[in-house]
Amino acid sequence: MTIGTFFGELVKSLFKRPATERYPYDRKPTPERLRGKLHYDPEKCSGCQMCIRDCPSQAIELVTIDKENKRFVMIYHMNRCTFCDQCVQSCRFNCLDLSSEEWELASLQEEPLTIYYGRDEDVQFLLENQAEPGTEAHPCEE
Amino acid sequence: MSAAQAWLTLLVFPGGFFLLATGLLYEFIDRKLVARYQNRVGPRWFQPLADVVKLLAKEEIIPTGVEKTLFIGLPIVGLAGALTAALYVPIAGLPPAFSFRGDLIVTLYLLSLMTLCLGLSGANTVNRFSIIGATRTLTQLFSYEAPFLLALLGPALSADSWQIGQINDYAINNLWMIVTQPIGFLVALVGLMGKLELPPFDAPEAETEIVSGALTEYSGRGLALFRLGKDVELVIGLTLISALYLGGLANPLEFLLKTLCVLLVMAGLQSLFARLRIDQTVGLWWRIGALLALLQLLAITIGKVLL
Amino acid sequence: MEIKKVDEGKFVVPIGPQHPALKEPGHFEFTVDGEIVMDAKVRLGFVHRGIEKMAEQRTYTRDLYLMERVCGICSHVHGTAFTLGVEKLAGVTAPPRAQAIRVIIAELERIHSHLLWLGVAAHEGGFDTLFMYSWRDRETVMDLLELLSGNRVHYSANVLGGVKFDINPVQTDQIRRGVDYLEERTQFYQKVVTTDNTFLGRTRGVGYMSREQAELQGAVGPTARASGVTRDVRVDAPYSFYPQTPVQIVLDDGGDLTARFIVRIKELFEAYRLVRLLLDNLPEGELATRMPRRIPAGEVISRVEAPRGELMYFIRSNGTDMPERVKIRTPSLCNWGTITSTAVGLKLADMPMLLAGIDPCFSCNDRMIRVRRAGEPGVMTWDQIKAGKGGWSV
Amino acid sequence: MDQEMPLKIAERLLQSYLNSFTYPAEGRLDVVIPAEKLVDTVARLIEARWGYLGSITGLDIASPAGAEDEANDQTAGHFECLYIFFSGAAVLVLRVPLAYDAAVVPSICGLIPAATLYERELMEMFGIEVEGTPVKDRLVLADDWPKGVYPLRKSFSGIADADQR
Repeated sequence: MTIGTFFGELVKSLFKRPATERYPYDRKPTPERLRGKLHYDPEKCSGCQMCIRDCPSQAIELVTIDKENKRFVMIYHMNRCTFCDQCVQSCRFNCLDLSSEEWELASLQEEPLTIYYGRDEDVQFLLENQAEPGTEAHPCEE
Repeated sequence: MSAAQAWLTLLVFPGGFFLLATGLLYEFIDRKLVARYQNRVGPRWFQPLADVVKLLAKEEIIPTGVEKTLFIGLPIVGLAGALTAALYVPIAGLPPAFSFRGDLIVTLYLLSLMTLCLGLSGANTVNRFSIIGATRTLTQLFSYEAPFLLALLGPALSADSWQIGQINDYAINNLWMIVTQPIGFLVALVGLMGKLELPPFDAPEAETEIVSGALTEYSGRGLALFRLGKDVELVIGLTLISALYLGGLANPLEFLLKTLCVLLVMAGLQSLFARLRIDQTVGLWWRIGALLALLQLLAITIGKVLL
Repeated sequence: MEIKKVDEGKFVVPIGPQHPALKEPGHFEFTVDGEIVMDAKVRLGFVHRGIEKMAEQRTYTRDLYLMERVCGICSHVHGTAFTLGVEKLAGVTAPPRAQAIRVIIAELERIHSHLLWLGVAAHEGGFDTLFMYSWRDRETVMDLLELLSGNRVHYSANVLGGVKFDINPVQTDQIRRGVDYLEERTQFYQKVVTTDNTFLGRTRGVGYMSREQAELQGAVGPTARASGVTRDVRVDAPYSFYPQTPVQIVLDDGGDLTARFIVRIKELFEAYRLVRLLLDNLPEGELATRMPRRIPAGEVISRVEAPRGELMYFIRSNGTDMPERVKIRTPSLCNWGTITSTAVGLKLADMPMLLAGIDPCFSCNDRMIRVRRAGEPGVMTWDQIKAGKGGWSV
Repeated sequence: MDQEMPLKIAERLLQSYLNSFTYPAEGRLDVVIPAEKLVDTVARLIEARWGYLGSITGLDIASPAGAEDEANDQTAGHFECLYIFFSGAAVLVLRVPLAYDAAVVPSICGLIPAATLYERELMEMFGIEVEGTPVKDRLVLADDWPKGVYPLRKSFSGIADADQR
């Protein structure tokens, strides 16, 4: 039966540095396995679409431009991604990877959250084609 | 006292602006101390001011079913009461602006006015959280008021005066009364916490039960005024306790040091306990607080007769 | 909520759906006489998301992540219950190392959940200092989970047939250190909740539930064990790696809030012991086995012990790659009944703590329907939400 | 740990008037019972203090496409109510098959008060009428959810169903 069990702790805390992380001012180093932004390596991709099938939030799309020459563009919708690592697990060719460095991904606009991965000329090709109306409707607009 | 001087007293020092500024500063120190006790960073120095400015800029919503005059008037009366009380205490270690025989009692009543206004404003609305909060506020008022009064009577008896200025002078010239009347000091300190509804006596505004108690329906200006009133009361209460129990207040430096010391202890007490239920609060005050204060008074009287 | 008229001299205090005492939406109506509670009613469903229906339209792999999102606090046990069920249906057993890692994560999650609960319960009782301290220490275990999995909350450690990641010796050391620190802290918290008079004043004798009542109400988890009911799936029907690392059941006969505090804190010690034991005896081997995409038709009942109590999954497969029916019975659902029955006669001030006492998880309970009209997109736009067409009318 | 004993006891308890026992998995006993025998069966389990109610759930076993004939055999679409009981590691499932047009089960709240939440869920999600359950208010669905739309039925395709009625 005591009163004020916390007394010792309180006095100690008064002379201790606060435990609060002052986040935007100092950043703690991230663990190696942190699941951040998805990266895609078009060189290794075989276009098997396993990652697309298993993605629980439909955050990735793979556009095949030329299957023969292995020209693919991955459209990554970061705003839908749940960083569950399933696509990385499903990929048999190790062309997907979640970055442990890029994790401050918030944005006020939707545009920066849609990322096109692929060889530069393929992305260019896709974007030019998309610019024509009606080619691909944006999923969040009717 | 000339008219200009009177205005100055009321509006700038020690009445109006000075007191509001000190109140906000002390609120900040209190919050910061509690945060540090809890191993947190706590707010920055202007946070209480920013809160008040923000609240003043917000729309004040007057809910349906309330008596409008009361709803608007009560925060003003409460704050005014607290501000008036400042005129009779040695704020900043300077002699009180006004003084007469028995001003201790008047000060205590002015301080209670604030709590009364709080209770009435809660009872004024139809919100059930407010009503429960108001009931609890008034219940608590009736429980801590008597022991608090008794605890402040101890120094008054010792000094043979009901005038705060004179008790202050007596305290400066004698042994600190925290040494001679430790129980009185403790009861007064805890009584002040009850008055300000600080944890663990925050049942009247326990947010996890009744949202914000009596103040649930208040927004904007009314809420800002009530909060300012509490800040002012905090300063006055600390001044009173330091003046009476900690060897009086002779100069500003002493004022600062002593009140901050009391605040340090008070912040510690705030973070040390779980919230008491209202029945536990009442039981604590009447069963222990009042009894202890009475014993203290008895001891003083006997001491005076014998010496 | 519309304000209900005060009728027949009844004074009803509504708590929720939005209320500072509730960190999640739920609605309670307490009829009070002064400060004494005369009657209690509950209304749920504010965060019902239709997960059971959604599960029928997704493949098993995608369902796994859906199940993890049933609850934000105990995401791993939901994943584990589902995975174990599906593995049983498919006739696949995950390798022992995977099973052990699952149990390590589950116990770390229990630590995280119980510390979180300790803070919340203390906050409900107006003991903010305990709240701040316990949550500060909870960061330790969150960091450990992040270290292991890469995520702080939805670790998604499971895949069908195993786990995703291994535990290397460096991480083992870090986990040991974290657990040592937490054990020391937990001893202090145990002292606080069992000896601090102001805190005991708020918990002792509050919300008393006898053993018979607990059994009758079907209470599970720490709530039941605090009333002396020996009910723990890890002991009764050991799953995953628990048969190899037997759990000692933690019981208390108090039946009141103090007992619920004690049981949870003692379970923390048990969890520390298990984590250490498992780290010492981590079997070698593969992390995952191959899993068929189509699951043979059948039914399975999968039970695991979540931090809040027994979690049950009923999965019925029809031979395709999507389940026919998934029924989730969360522990919170079992414990709701205990609130309405124990609330009567207590003080209003006890209600938040009583609610917190069973560690309710509303989102676990409520799993709602997302409705699509044929030809309309399933995603709501901002304009639709703003126009008040959110929810079911879309 | 011992799964067999409780199941043997359960079998003996219910054997006198039921006969369709199956052991679909290790430690699990399934019993198919008609709705009218439900209360009686549960009462026997309670009397013998056999375990506790784990869950009540519904199943909508839609008839396979093409087999739409109203023959009263196993292939016809029907509901099934599962009353799942646990005793240690042992699992006992009481299966109550119900035809679509007579989806009524008696309430067991009189015996197990905690069943009320499951029964309310059953009524809301499947539209299975639970006779005699004490509270019939909405539990999980929204207040403005249309009447007569039961989301966990296989025939449910969206709220548009209700608008057309």
